[in-house]
Amino acid sequence: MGSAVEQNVRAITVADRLRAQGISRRGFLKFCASTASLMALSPAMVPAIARALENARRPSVIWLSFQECTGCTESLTRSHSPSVESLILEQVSLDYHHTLQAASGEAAELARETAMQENQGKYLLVVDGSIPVKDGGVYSTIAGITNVDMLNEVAAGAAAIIAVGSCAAFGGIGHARPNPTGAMPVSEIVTDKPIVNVSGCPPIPTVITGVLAHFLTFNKLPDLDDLGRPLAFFGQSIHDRCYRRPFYDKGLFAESFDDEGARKGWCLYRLGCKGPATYNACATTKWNQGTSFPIEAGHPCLGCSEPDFWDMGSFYRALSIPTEDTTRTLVYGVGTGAVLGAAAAAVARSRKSKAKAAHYKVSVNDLEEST
Amino acid sequence: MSSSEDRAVNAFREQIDGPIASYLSSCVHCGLCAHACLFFTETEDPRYTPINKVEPLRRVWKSEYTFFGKLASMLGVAKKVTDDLLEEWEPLIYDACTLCGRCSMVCPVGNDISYMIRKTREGMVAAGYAPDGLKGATQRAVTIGSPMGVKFPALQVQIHNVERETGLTVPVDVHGADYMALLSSMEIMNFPEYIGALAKIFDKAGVSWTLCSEAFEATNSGMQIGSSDLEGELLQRVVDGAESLGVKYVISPECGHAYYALRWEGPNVLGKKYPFQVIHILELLDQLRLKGKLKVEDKVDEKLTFHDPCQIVRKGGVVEEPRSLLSLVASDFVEMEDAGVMNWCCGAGGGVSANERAQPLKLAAFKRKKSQLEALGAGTMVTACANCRINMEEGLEENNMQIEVIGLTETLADHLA
Amino acid sequence: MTSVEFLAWVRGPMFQIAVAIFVVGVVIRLIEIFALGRKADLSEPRGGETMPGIVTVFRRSIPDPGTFKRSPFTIVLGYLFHIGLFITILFFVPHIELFHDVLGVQWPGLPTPLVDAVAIISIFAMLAILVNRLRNPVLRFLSNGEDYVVWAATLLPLVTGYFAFHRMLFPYQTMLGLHILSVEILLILFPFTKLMHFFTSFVARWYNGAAFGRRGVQS
Amino acid sequence: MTRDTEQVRQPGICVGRDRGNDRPVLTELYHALETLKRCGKETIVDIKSLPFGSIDEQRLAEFLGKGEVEAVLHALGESRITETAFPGIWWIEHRDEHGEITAKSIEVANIPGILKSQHDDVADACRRLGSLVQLADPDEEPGSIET
Repeated sequence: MGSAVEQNVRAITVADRLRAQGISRRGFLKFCASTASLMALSPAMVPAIARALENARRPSVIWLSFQECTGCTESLTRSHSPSVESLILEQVSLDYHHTLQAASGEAAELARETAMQENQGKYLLVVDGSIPVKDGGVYSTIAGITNVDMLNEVAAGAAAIIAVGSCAAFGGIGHARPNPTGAMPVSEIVTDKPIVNVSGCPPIPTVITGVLAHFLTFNKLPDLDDLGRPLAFFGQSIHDRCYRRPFYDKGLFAESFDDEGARKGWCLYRLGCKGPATYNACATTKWNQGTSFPIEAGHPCLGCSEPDFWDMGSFYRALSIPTEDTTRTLVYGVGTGAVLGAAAAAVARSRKSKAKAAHYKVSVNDLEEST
Repeated sequence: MSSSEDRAVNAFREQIDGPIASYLSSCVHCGLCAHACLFFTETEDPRYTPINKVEPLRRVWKSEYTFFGKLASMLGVAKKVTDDLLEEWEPLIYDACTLCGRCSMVCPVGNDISYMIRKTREGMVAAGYAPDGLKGATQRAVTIGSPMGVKFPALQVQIHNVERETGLTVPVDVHGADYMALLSSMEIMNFPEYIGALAKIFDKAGVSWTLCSEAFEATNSGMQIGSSDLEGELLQRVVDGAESLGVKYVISPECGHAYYALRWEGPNVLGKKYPFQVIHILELLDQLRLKGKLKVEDKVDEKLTFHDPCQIVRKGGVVEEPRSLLSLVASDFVEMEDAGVMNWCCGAGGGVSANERAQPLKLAAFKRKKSQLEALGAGTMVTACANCRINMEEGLEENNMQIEVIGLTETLADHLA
Repeated sequence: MTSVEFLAWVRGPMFQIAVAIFVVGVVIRLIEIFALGRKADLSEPRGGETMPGIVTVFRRSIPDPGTFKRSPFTIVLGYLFHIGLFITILFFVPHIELFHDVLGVQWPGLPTPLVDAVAIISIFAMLAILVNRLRNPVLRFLSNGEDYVVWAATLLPLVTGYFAFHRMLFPYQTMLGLHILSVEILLILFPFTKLMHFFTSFVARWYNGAAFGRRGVQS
Repeated sequence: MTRDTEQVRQPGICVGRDRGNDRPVLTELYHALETLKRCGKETIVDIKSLPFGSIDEQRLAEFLGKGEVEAVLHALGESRITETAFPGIWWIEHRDEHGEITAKSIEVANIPGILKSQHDDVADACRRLGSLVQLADPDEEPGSIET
């Protein structure tokens, strides 16, 4: 990075760069088809992608990792089609990523500052991990700078932010009850920049690159849902795209992990599958070189791409089950009702006895005709 | 306890019990009871929907016997029982209900609506809201001894006539007789044949019986107007008479509400069990039939049907007896539609016959019986209630229908072997 | 509030609030009825009370032929939506999961397409019931605000449940949340309204059957 | 048109018996083919975006079968463009240099667009060939004829 050739390459468009590498127009179209597939866009979009890539320029990317487990980075670097991703990643200049970069200490921070200065207002900020804000944010610092401060500083000059993973997007496990560090998602700290939430624990790698590709291709962020997630990947629920859906529709459910229904591949709803309320692309994009996804492996969806999925009741209890202990409410309710009912009954009975004591005896004198 | 409203409310408070609370909690306003009530079916006036008639009672239950209703009345949003309400509801409760109990048989949630209307009348009469005709009848019953103003000398005249016609003695005030027979004033004035029939049948069967000069009137206007106090006063006379004569049984005559008042409400109104048993004349006759003591020599050849008096059949439980007895004398007996416990009221029970104001409505309600009879084509209708009988004679005449209405006991007596 | 927060709220605290109001209210009302009690009947009985009472509890579910002939529409619609509610509430697998969690008992569900068809029938029966209530003179006369509120509160869970199952109208979380909320509204309204007949009609039928049975008539 | 529909409806082939996820695709393909026949409009279906279980795709591929044409494209890895047993329906798989599939689609067209020689490549070829055989006027850009 940073060589004269590199600087030169950075100046020209993606299409030029591919052509310079001796790749034919056919190859470019194939690249566009792969990119369309990556962005979960319709194949009909290929010509538009081609036109866009002919003009796209190489952006600088700064990647900040906060209160996280590196699962998101792992997910990305182990993504299934490394060369297409690398083609995409080659189109960006990843100027700071403290897990992946060779530099460390002051040199690393210097790289970040340099990238920020050189690309002020144009660079892309990628964040993984939640941001602890309790007690002045002391629970997570990098080079003595709290995560909150660093985020605010870097976000200020960013063109857009991609919050990668459920922690950055919605707070994730750090934000789960009782949230001891006051963990927050990016969107609650930075409110004046376009933010894309690529949720998931971890998010699907191609979704990360798909969003990068979109930014690279169209120089803008993709269409988002009401939770700030790219619609192309989060537009439909796991349930809607699940190959086991016909079993749900027919009412055929596995009731334990080793029963007949489980062996026959029936719907996992009763085993706690959150697929119906989970929006992600697992069912179509799949994991591990497109091999499979949790439901295909026989495990119910945990709903990891949804906000606060840790606090939505047991992973193994059906979506229709309330998240709190209803039986207890029922028992206490009967007790309370019995006490209040007994009180109400006592009042009613005394009212009735009083009425009897005050009985008005009807006599013939009351039968005076009204005329 | 001065205002009429207060008297009504207090009476409702006294009357409301578990069954009423369960009924009022259950009503879903499905409207099916309307179609069980001949006042609705013959007028199509939705105000006559049975459950609507208990509105005054319902308001007191809601605001005083329900936790949430009490909250509502504290907040001042509960509907109150007012004189205006009572006045508006009076015709619905007295003119448009014969307490026939048919609605109680069809309500899908199981509400015994006629029970509630009976209870509602307690509050109505306590507040002075009852029809003049019924007030007058009750006043006469309490002061004179009979709603029609019949005194014992009038009965004596009829007894003499009967004795002359039949050549039998009609026992009066016989101490130690097994059975004490009661009469309704309608029978005394309009159908004295009933007394002769009793004399003939009991003579043949060897039944030891008597009339009581102090307590011969069976009817109970107190029950019809809905006052337990007055009902009890009238019932006490019967109890006293029966006790003074030392009888084992008191026979309720062919009069619907008299049977219901004496048999089912009496002990509860008086607060103690009777020292005798109450038996309906049809029950006694059927017992005699079973013992072979009631035999007929010939049968009625004409096509004949039976009108079920509501208080005796549906609400009284005397269902099979009249049919067994009829099979004895009728060769061509036909049941009308809905016969038995689901039969339709004549339209004049529950005090309606004493209520002049209700006459047009009563005649309208008779259309139901008219259509039942027209579908049947029977020339004779037997019944076992003098009130039904008078009302149906009147209704048939009004409608120019040539059907003879006769009492079951007399019919049996006429064909006695 | 996002759709996810909404769903979490109706599945969490709101459900408990609704269940608490429902249970406390229903228990209070049942105790009120039983505490008022019945005075012992001093008249000499002709028949029993217990058995005729039990028979009436069951028999009142079947209309007498005359009543059926006079109001077939009301009765058929009533049957349709009651049976429909019974099946959709008790035999839809996700609901069984809920009952299993709360009550600890479960039973086999019915095939989803069948429940789906029943839900549709119930919804149309409910709509027809409203038309009937508005057009039939007796029903229109008897009806008050509560009748219409309860009608809506009964229809809403069916409609929202149908939409949620078919993933129509709103994103699933919103629709499922609305469905659960509609059930919570129903539960909250329950003790305050005629919905109580779900419990009290059996009590009422027994009292009715017992009163008539004592006099020798099976009502 | 009848030949194709008959084959789609051909009994004995297990279409969507237990999963049924490939059935709607076949219906879509039928309509796409019908449109192509009627007005020449092309359709592309992205297989990767379909809710398939592990055997659904395989079964769809087996059902569609292989036709007369099979082309291999060598650019940024290998791509295989195969006409299915239903002419007009093409199965297209793009792989990268490591052999990983990067895109997979079914194209309903007379000939898939990617098989056609591209204008830029043709222009490039023209320039290269021209310089090799020295036929072209060095002052004249061969590509400009067409612009």
